[in-house]
Amino acid sequence: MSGSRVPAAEFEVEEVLRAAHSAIGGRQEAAVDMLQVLAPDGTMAGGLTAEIDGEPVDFSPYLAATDAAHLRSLYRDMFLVRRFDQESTALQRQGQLALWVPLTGQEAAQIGSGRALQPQDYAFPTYREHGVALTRGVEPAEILRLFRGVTNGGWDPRERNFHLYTLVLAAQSLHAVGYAMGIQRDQLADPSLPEAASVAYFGDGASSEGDIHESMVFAASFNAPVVFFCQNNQWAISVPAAVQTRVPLARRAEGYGFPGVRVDGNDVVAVEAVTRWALDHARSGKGPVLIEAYTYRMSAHTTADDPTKYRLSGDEQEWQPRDPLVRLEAHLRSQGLADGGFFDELAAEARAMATALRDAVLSMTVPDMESRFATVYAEPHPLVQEELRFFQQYEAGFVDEGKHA
Amino acid sequence: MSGSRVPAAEFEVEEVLRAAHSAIGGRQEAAVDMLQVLAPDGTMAGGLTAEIDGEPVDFSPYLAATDAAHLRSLYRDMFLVRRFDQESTALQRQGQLALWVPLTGQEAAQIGSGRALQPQDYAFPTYREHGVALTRGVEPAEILRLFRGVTNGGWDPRERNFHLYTLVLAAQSLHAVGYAMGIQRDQLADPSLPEAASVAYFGDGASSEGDIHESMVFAASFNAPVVFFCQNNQWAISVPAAVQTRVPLARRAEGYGFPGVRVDGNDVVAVEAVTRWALDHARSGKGPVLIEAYTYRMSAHTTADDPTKYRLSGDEQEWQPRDPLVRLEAHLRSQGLADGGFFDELAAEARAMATALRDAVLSMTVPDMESRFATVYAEPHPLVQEELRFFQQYEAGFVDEGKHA
Amino acid sequence: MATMTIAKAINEGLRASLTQDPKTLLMGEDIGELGGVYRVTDGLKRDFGALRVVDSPLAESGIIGTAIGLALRGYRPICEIQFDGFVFPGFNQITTQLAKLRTRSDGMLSAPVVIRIPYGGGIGSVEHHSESPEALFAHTAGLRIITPSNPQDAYWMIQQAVSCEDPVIVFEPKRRYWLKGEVDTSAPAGDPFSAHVLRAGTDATIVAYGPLVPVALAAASAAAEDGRSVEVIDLRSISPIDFDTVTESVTRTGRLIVAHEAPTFGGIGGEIAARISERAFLSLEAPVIRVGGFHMPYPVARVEEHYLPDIDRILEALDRAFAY
Amino acid sequence: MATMTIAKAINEGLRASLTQDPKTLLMGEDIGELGGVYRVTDGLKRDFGALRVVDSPLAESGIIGTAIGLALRGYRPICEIQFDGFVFPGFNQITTQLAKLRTRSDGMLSAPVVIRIPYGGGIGSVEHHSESPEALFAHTAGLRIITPSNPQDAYWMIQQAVSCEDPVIVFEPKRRYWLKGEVDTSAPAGDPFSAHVLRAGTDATIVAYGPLVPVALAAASAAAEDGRSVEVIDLRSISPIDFDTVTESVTRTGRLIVAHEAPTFGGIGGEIAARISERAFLSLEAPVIRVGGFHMPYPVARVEEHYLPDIDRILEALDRAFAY
Ligand SMILES: Cc1ncc(C[n+]2csc(CCOP(=O)(O)OP(=O)(O)O)c2C)c(N)n1
Ligand SMILES: Cc1ncc(C[n+]2csc(CCOP(=O)(O)OP(=O)(O)O)c2C)c(N)n1
Ligand SMILES: [Mg+2]
Ligand SMILES: [Mg+2]
Repeated sequence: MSGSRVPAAEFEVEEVLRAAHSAIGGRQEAAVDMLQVLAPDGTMAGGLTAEIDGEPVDFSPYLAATDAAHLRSLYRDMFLVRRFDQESTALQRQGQLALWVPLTGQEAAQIGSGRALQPQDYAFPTYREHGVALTRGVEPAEILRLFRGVTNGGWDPRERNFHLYTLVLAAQSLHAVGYAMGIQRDQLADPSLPEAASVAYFGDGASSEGDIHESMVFAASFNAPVVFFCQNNQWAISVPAAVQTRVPLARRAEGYGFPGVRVDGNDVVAVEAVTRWALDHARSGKGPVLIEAYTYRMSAHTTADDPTKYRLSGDEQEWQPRDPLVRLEAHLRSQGLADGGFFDELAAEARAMATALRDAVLSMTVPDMESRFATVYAEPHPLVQEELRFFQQYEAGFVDEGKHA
Repeated sequence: MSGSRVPAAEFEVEEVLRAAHSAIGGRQEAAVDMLQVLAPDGTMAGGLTAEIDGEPVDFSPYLAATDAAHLRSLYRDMFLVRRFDQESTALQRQGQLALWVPLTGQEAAQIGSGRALQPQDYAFPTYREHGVALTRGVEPAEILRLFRGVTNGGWDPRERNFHLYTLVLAAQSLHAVGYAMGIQRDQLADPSLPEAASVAYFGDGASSEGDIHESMVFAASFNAPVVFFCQNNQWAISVPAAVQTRVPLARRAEGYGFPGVRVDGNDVVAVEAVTRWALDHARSGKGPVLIEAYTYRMSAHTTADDPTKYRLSGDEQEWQPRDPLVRLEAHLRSQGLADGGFFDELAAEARAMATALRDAVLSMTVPDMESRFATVYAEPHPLVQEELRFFQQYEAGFVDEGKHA
Repeated sequence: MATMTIAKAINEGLRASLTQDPKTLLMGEDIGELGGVYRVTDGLKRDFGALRVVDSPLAESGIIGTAIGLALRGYRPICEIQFDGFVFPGFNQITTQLAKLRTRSDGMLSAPVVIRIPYGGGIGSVEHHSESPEALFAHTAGLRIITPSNPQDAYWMIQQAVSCEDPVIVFEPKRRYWLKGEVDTSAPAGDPFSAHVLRAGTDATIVAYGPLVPVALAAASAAAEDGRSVEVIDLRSISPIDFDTVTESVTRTGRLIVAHEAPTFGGIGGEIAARISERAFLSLEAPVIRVGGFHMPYPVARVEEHYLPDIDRILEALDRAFAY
Repeated sequence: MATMTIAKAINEGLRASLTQDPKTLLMGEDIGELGGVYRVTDGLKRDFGALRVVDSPLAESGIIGTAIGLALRGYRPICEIQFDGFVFPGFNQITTQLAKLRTRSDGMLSAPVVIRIPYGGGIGSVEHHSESPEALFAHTAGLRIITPSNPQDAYWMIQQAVSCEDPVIVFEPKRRYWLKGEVDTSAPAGDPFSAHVLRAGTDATIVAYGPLVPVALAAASAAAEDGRSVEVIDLRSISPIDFDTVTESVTRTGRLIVAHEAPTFGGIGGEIAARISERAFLSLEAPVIRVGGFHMPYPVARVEEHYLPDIDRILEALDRAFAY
């Protein structure tokens, strides 16, 4: 076989914590093949094949491995979203955001899968998919609107074919399947439409929710063109993935009768290839696919979280050398695919983005309470109207009486 | 290998219906090995082995195949519960029961698994597990109390280690896992307790509910001593199993990292052996097991159902020769393990049971409304007390005024 | 004009919606070949095919959740929940997703999903088959909830639910499915979110909805024999509630009885009593009196007649109201 | 006597329960090493071990459902739901199983499960982290619902919930977690299902609970400056409701304001207004006035101060009550 299939790493540190975590329980993760082409040291395999459902699959047609411009652009996206993440964290620290959800460590999983999407595809994120958002044309500042507390949305999902963040874990997975069923119907009605698929993003923690199961049952039953993209970043806030599953999450797919693959989520080239293959599979009527991107949440769960309470710094350090940016940079440099000028320009671009982001955040319009009454229902609603009138009069009373604080 | 492993049958009739059922969709069931020792023609294999999770398993120690008295007692249980089913159906037709849920066709799955249980095990049924109920010592008449509308329960689950029927599909599966977690804790606290396990019964339809997934996730995570026993009787009311899954349900277990087996649910000997093995597995700390008993609902979903609306009589006829009672009777007779006297006595016993059942049903006490106020809470509750007082005064008013109908 | 049952009227209403809008589809358990356990979708799969009338896997969250996804893609799914007591596995999708999608998107997205739920008791059935959970949905903003009490309303209200841009839950009074009435298929019955005065009166008002509307009308007839002129209002819409119609009535009659099958405590009757007590405070000659279920799980079939509000219970409440 | 926050008081109460009864255990998401996102279970895993303080898989139906199974085996599970808005995946297990088990078994089975839910807004958080869904549970018979408003109550009420044979949902006012007060750990605070009169008054009564109790007290103080003597009742128990205490108060004061953060429509305030209007009809000088959230999903953080009932909203309601 070309390419390499390395067994998923075993983390001694995690082993210790895991033992501490469960006095009862047979939580142990079986070793499993994980698809990878770009190794942590920056060396790249020439191709990638695997056996899926007993059939050999050659991912080579989907691999960008030899296209220097494309590799640089993947690196650019990852670099920019990491910079975006850092700037957002800073904005939160400075009190400009209520909360921030960092993605550091998951850039390859997100950029790789996001870049695999076609414009006509539609993705359903959870809340950490800033990288995917950027690949869909969502503006960095739009993402921050939610975290500044001025909206629960932030962008027009219909324009970007990228749904709003869904905070109730796993709920969006069913929406993705329903949306895929709609794509299927549209295509039956008009076969000239471009083939399309939807993607459901969710985490290792969310995988335990009943909605994930039901979405896989429906997807299999209707053979819906949907790709389930699970970022197994090892943690659900403070709970290690071993509490959710003792075998690789990719194996869940077997029970529903569709393919499941585990890919090195820190290898942007492999993630992109596998996702492109999966999307092709779904779009062409072959049904759903589950991808488990094996990665690591290098930062806190959110800016409100304190990972030192539950994970050892050694654990975090162990992942440093597998950083998705570091390895692609090493590859670009060692193969002479990008020169110093490229990295300098990128740094400048990132700085400019950060400055623009900061300006945009500081000048964000805050909605007024009155506007909140307008979006509860699409059609007139007497109770909402009555309460709005009450609110207006109540507020006006303060103006009259000068009572307001 | 000893014993036989036959591929699950393909049903042409169902194929037609299935095609009609789904214009879109890739619903097709892969052939799969199904464990069987007692063939439909009454011939019995000498042993049973299988490969589970890559390991060879020999079920011979669990097989009753050569114990004539035991085989006769299995037949007796199946015969009696079928008679019970017929009598209950008759009682419903005569207006003595509000509803009846027949089990005809599933006797082997239920008696085989129920007889595998030890007294210290605890089973959680859905609503069709009358056969299991009888093996747990529940009285036939107790089962009918629910269907006569005098209770939602019917027996003391703590006495029989057999939970009440749960009508919200799949909900009881989580209770079984929690109960198993309790067994585990009890055993840690007092290792001298007999090893025990719980069993969750559910159907092919219920398998699609999120609660089934969450119960498997929890069971795997805590390595709970629970056996999931799925009776795939091909139908969820009018919906064929192919709508719920396109691969054998037993395969779901793979995704959670515990063993799953498909057994011929109409072969009482194999069902008992496989369940005894699974219970041993669970009780001895090796964790959960999923058993799919492949069977067929030979009758209507309930007495309120009309299967002619959705399934072809040819489909039903095809299953006649695989009747679980017929094949064991053929075996007993052909091998000279039971004589005419045995069958005559059994028929007489069944008649007596039916008569007693009818008497018991007709003399069942109907609860009064007042008693309903007593079981809402364990501790005093002012609102319930107030409403009870109202009700008593209200009823008394009618007595006074002679107004009551 | 045609005479038909409520079940048939809903069937015809669904048929009309399926005919008019190719984006509509039905989803649910056993709604295809079987035509639903109450045969409300009878014949629709035959006539519109398996793509428009979909027997789903057995999972309520899955039904509602995929319906939301279909709606996001421009479809108008009409979901059937088989019985009132089985809606709860789908509660999360209804409450946190369906109801909130419009607000979450600042008005950009709609989810015009219809959820049909046969509800209520009086059918001698087993646990979970006789409940009235409407209050558990009414408290959540973003949803609309209607319940027809006769074939004419049933025919039109289901279609109006389908064409509404907001998510609508249609509670269908299952023990009245076979109640017959005239249906005019030529003109809609007006605003589905308005209450209807079914019987005029001057001394007291009874508000009821769904299965209790015939009971309220019978109670008013019985009261008339005692010389009491009782107005009867069919609420029709539980969210929003047409408080204007109820207030107008109560300011004339001075007394209000609210009847529903759901338990009184925390039920929708409390909302009506509170709001009307506020709006018509000076007109009320007696407190608003609620007639409803007791604070207990719906009781077993053999005693349900003692649990369900009936004519006598409403008359007793009227007696109390007149005693002030 | 010790001074502590509500969060610490609950922590100490849980510690006491875990110490006294070996059958108790905590289950939830992130309650172990992390000590919960609000640190309410801080240190408990360290002291009682992973068998008593269980980080469960991420699935609320799983948490409640397995807790029911554990209870059937004789355990007393105390479940934590991470935030109000995330209880809904567990709604089915709570509503159709936990609440109904005793009735289903004709009184043979108990399910003494405790469910802790941090609730309410005012913390500047994102969607689903600021809701008050108590009414959605109060309507279901079989459950008990309590909500402490101060450390003393918090310390005892959590323990009383644990020792109650019925399932109890404890709604914890999350924006008051850091509110400090004296805790007497020597004697329980009495019946956890009774209301407490926190401030005596003669002209009007305010009923509040959980996070709004301090607001109600502040409003009463402000009203006193205007010469109005306002009684304040901390409801403490939402199911059952101590109507006797409220009725007694209102028959004296003649006016009632009910305040909660949950939307008014279909909220628990409607139940209180309806019942008190009936019980104290002849004593009421004004209709019961409700102060609550608007009929909309909880709004984004930047406007929540306009949504949440505050002192001014309560004073305005008092003005209206006095205007009759
Ligand atoms: C239904 C639900 N329950 C609980 C939460 C609270 N919560 C938010 S994030 C989180 C952990 C999620 O872990 P995972 O799915 O692995 O995603 P990650 O944060 O690692 O990206 C939890 C428990 C929630 N948002 N929704
Ligand atoms: C949560 C829930 N949804 C719907 C129903 C209504 N219902 C009762 S039985 C049934 C089919 C069940 O099929 P299966 O699980 O295969 O069990 P079987 O009846 O075949 O034994 C349905 C849909 C229910 N009881 N619970
Ligand atoms: Mg994670
Ligand atoms: Mg079945």
